Amino acid sequence: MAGTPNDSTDPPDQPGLTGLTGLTGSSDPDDRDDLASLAPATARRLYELMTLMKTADDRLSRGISSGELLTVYWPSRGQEAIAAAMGVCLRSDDQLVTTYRGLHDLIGKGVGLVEIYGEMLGRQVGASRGKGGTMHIASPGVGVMLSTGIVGAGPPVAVGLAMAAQRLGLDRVVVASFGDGATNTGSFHEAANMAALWDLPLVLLCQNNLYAEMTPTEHTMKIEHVADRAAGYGMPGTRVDGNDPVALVSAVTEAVERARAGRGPTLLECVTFRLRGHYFGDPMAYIPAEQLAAATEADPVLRFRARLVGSGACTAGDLDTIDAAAVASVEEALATVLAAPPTALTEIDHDVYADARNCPA
Amino acid sequence: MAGTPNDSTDPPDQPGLTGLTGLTGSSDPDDRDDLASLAPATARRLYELMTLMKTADDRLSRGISSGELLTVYWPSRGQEAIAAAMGVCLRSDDQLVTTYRGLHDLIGKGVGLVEIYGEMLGRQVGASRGKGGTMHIASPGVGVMLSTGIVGAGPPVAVGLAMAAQRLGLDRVVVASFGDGATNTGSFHEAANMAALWDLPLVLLCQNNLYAEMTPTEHTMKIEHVADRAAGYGMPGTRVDGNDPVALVSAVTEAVERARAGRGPTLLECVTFRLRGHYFGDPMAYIPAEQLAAATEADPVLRFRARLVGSGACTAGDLDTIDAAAVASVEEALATVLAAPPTALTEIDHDVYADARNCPA
Amino acid sequence: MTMTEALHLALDQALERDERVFLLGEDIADPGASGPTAGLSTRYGTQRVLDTPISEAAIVGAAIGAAMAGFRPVAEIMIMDFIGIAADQLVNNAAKLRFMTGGRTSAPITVRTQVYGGLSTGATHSQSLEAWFMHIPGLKVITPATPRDAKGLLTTAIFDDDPCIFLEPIRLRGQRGMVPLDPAFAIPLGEAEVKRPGTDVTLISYGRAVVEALKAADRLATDGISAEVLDLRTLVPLDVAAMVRSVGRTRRAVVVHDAVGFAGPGAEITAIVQRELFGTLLAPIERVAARFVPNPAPAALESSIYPSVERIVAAVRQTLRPDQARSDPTKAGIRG
Amino acid sequence: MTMTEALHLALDQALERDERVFLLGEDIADPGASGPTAGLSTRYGTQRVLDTPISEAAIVGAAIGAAMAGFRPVAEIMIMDFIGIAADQLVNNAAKLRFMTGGRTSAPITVRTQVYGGLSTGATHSQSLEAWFMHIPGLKVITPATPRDAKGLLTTAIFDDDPCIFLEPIRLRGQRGMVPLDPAFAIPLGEAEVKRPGTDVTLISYGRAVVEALKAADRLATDGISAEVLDLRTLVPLDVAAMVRSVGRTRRAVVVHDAVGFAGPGAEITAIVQRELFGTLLAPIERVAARFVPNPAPAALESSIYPSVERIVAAVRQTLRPDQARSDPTKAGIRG
Ligand SMILES: Cc1ncc(C[n+]2csc(CCOP(=O)(O)OP(=O)(O)O)c2C)c(N)n1
Ligand SMILES: Cc1ncc(C[n+]2csc(CCOP(=O)(O)OP(=O)(O)O)c2C)c(N)n1
Ligand SMILES: [Mg+2]
Ligand SMILES: [Mg+2]
Repeated sequence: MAGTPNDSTDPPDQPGLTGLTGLTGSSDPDDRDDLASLAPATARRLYELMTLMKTADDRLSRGISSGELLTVYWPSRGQEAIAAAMGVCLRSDDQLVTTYRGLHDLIGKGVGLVEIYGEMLGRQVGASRGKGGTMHIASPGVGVMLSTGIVGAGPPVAVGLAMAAQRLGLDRVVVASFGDGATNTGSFHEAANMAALWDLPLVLLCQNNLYAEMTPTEHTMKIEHVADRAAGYGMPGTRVDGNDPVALVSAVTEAVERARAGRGPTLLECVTFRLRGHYFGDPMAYIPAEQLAAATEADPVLRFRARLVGSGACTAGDLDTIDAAAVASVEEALATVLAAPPTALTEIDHDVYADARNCPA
Repeated sequence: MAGTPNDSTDPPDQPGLTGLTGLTGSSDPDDRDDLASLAPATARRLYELMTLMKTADDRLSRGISSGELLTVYWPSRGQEAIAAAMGVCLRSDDQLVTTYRGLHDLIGKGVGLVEIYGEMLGRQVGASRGKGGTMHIASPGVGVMLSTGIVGAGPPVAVGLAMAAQRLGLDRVVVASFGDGATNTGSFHEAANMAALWDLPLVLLCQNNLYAEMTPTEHTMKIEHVADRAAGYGMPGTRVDGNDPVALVSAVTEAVERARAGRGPTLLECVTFRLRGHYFGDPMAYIPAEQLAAATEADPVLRFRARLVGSGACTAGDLDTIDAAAVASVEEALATVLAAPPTALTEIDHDVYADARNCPA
Repeated sequence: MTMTEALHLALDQALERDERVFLLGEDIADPGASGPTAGLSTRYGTQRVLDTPISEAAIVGAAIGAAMAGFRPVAEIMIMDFIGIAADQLVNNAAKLRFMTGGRTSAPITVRTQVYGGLSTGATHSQSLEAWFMHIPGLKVITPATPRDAKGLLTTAIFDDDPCIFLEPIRLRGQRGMVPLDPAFAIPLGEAEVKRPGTDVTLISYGRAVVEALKAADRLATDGISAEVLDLRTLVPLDVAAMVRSVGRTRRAVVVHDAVGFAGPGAEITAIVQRELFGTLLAPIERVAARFVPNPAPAALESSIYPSVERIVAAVRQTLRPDQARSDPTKAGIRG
Repeated sequence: MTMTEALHLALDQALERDERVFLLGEDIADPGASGPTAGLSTRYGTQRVLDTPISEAAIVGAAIGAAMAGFRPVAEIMIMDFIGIAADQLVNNAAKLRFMTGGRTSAPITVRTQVYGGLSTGATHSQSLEAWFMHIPGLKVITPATPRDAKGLLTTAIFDDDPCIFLEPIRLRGQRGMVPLDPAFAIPLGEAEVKRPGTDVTLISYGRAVVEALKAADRLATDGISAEVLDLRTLVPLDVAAMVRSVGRTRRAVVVHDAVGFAGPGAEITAIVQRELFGTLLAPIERVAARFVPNPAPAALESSIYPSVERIVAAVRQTLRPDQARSDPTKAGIRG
């Protein structure tokens, strides 16, 4: 079952561990590993991205814990496979709208670490010269148009971006990435309805990490699968193991190609887990120990590594080299950022309006 | 097919006439008329309500056209069967949240015509002493808690009313009545999700009259059936011929009993038509002539009359008596209202807060 | 032409002149459309004049997205009372994008919305909520009072690089006036206009209330009182210099608007003028605005809550009373 | 106890004392809850302290419906920036129900919401939007500055017959003070409190800014300037009499708040006071408020936009300048 997109009519998962049973990060032991369905370069690129994301995330966590770094941060750790799949499936002119939990999505879409860390740490080299902060990173040059701090506020904007692509006759695709909790917002509903109605080139990509802040998803919706929401809009809804990069590449490709071909949006539910809780420092007391243990066991980065090595696609040495390169990139970016000047006080005087003279006193 | 609730997996209706093909207002000619499934008193009561609604609506239209009456008004004409079915299926302690197009719903739930007309015409005898106007009629004594002018604003409030019933351990049911267009609002989505999640005693009753203002429903949603939205919340969705009182009684009863038994909400789509357009005076230029002709042909009041007489349930004379009584009630109520004092200017000074001294200057 | 025709012309010429412009909103396409958009979808197609579902949040969100991608969307929120549904998109996305992204993105949208006050449609179809949007850094707020201003300001708004909220008071829709046909005609934002010169008192106003202020000025003139009527035209940017110039001369001011007075636009105007012209003013600044009450439906009640010629004249007379100092604080009543 | 503990106590006692009270909001139930609601679901059950989906409109709508049916719901909007999503329910239902139904229904809800300004969380997690709700007839707006006031006012709000918006400034959550433990302790709405008496100038403030105003008063005292600090505590109802009493004595006023200044609460306060005390004032009323800019994320930038002791002191000094008349209108700059 894992390894290919599941459609939304699968039997419900075990209560209390919604979705988690599907989180193997690899194919069923009985099946031949479908890793072979990926070009070796793609598999390698997935791993590169995943390890870079994990390293970037871990480095922030370490830095904040030790007091070295001062920022607010919503870790993506555990959701690497999804962002990496987007990374390999999207073109650089495709566009992304993501959220506060966007670190991995940003890296996958090609935003430089200096821009990201710079923004998080309030440096002039940040994506927004440090003014926007962690939750509001955009980098239109690589297609990252918006990150929102308001849950649900992204999909309507993604609809507009997709309208623009359609109007311009471009075959670029827009991805709106958001959480399970976001699908309970009215904004999600209005946007999904419009996207389906107008056959927009949009992928509504839900990273179902089983929690919204401290509240388990089954406490906020009666349905078992977020993908079941698609039927109410007239678009396909697909549920996929969000810890399995191979399954994800296939599911994301299908949704993206559908959108690119003008056949409209897809709601793609990727089931995963937030290994560090909601915000950095979250004590995670509300997460049952067995659930956390199972999720840690299903860590997509470690699983994918084992799978690559196990299948003979890569040697451990290859991957060590990739890991080392990730560490080097992260350290180099962080050093650059820490050496950069903090956001200037005068930044306040810019960008409220196109022309600062429009500001009232 | 007509005469029993259709589930939402029916094949799509003809384009351009979505749903209308189901609007026979009677059972298929081949079948035995299932009118017999209703107690004779219920059938008669349905007709009484329907003719009273039609008469009250027609009288307003006539009065406004001639300049006798001055008010703003969104006619319900054509949607009588739905409101009448609610009228016979709901207990007086059941509660209703409706809209600006609420005339029939209000009558069905037992609001007096003096209160309704009085409110529409700005008289002190109005439901709100004339202050609220046509769109905002409430009559809590008979369970009408709210009418909203804001599309979609009713369902969240109905959720709260249903929470109250559940908390109080009462077996009363709340019905939120709204249009097809309202199901595109974020408010509908948030409310439906909560209602399903908490198994609330709520019926989400959609009067799908195929238009939202001047826009046909198929221009605002890709799905064929509003009832298909139910799946995204984990509640049953039922589609029924909204011009057939017999089918409606069965469908409404089922949804109400389910709610009353604590088994949660239902989305009930009742397919019908607004015979007078959106607002009184609407030239209806946007409605295709054949569609209007077919809808007029399917007038639920006339059809039900023919059916009652045809099946031998009532004689034409019986029904003439009922019609005459309706005219008498309407004229009497209108006369009372027109003789009543207009809303006093001093009404402005009351009801902004519980205690008027809280008002700033 | 009428205000509605002027608005229609502005939209028509913008659509004609610039492919980036498109319109979206509820019931704005033919054959259902009425008001300023009627006829436009027939002329430009339903791809450029687009009916939407009843989804105010997504209408504004979609406009923002398209604007970020280079378009100049004009979104319609049918009636201003519904704008709360889109408030989050306006406040947290449109207003802040430019700042939050250090100028990398922006949302040059125009949101047209009608103010229904005065139509006897009751409390949820009558509000004038411009004060909300004045308070949000990053938004511009525009309120024409004449057909000419409507055309010139709407044209500017559509091509302005910032998000603009454009109010269309329904009670002015039939009002007539001369309107330049030139598609290039545009009125800069932030320039108030003296709609009637005067010397004794300045009536600072905008939108529908300007009409009432002008009538009040006529009435006052018959009593030998010369009132200047200053039409702000835009609330953000706000033409403080014009207010100070006018009130600096007349030394008395009455602010007149249809929005609720308490915490309304007039409060800000008053706060600015009392500071800029302290010591110059001969009387406290008065405000004549909608009373603090949800709009009642009956016409007689509704009209009693709005600024009327009588209320404006009374306020002006108040500023002309010889002794304005109120030194006895105990005289002031509780407003709480 | 701390502000958080005081709020917790008010909620706890309200739940204890009255079956009609229940709480709903995102992440307010244990084990996830933090802040004032932590522990309450364990004590009263998840039927009375209810986690909801992320659905701000329906949270407030549901509270309204339950209130119409006799309950006293306390809804939490986690952070005030999200309140736009619920704006329609607040403005078109909660605020207007009593009026629109001629008193037949009403919505005695309390909406608690935290103001996150000062936490470096950026522009969409920092706003102080109380001015919006002041402007809507039918709503009450409450903003405590001390643990004692927080408990007394929240208790009043929960049992008040009108819809109340209750702001909890996050920067005060650790602030300590004496709090009456008596469940009956309640502070009436509409009564400002002199938090520090003074004679030369009145600092009119509320919420978090009161703390800054008090610090500024300390600083001014060292220079021999005696500042009175008036904490409004509620913005609607507004205690105009208290403002007039105080400023009537001191004859100078500076309004201090964390909300954006332009079209903010201080504008209304200024407009009222300039009128009530015209001729008495020795200087124009000054306002010290958040600058007109989306909140920047970096702490250094963010703190520079808020009222600080320095800015308050400078504004007070401005009111003490010998010659306050600005008779040269040409000196005023364009603010547009
Ligand atoms: C409209 C809104 N309501 C509440 C919040 C507070 N909040 C931030 S993240 C979050 C949970 C979101 O859950 P989900 O959509 O599943 O995304 P995840 O954080 O799990 O990635 C909440 C409630 C918010 N930012 N915006
Ligand atoms: C939030 C909101 N948006 C727009 C409107 C204007 N409006 C009034 S009725 C209506 C159409 C509603 O259609 P539907 O829900 O199908 O109900 P119907 O009128 O057909 O009964 C619209 C758009 C409104 N009142 N509220
Ligand atoms: Mg989540
Ligand atoms: Mg309809």
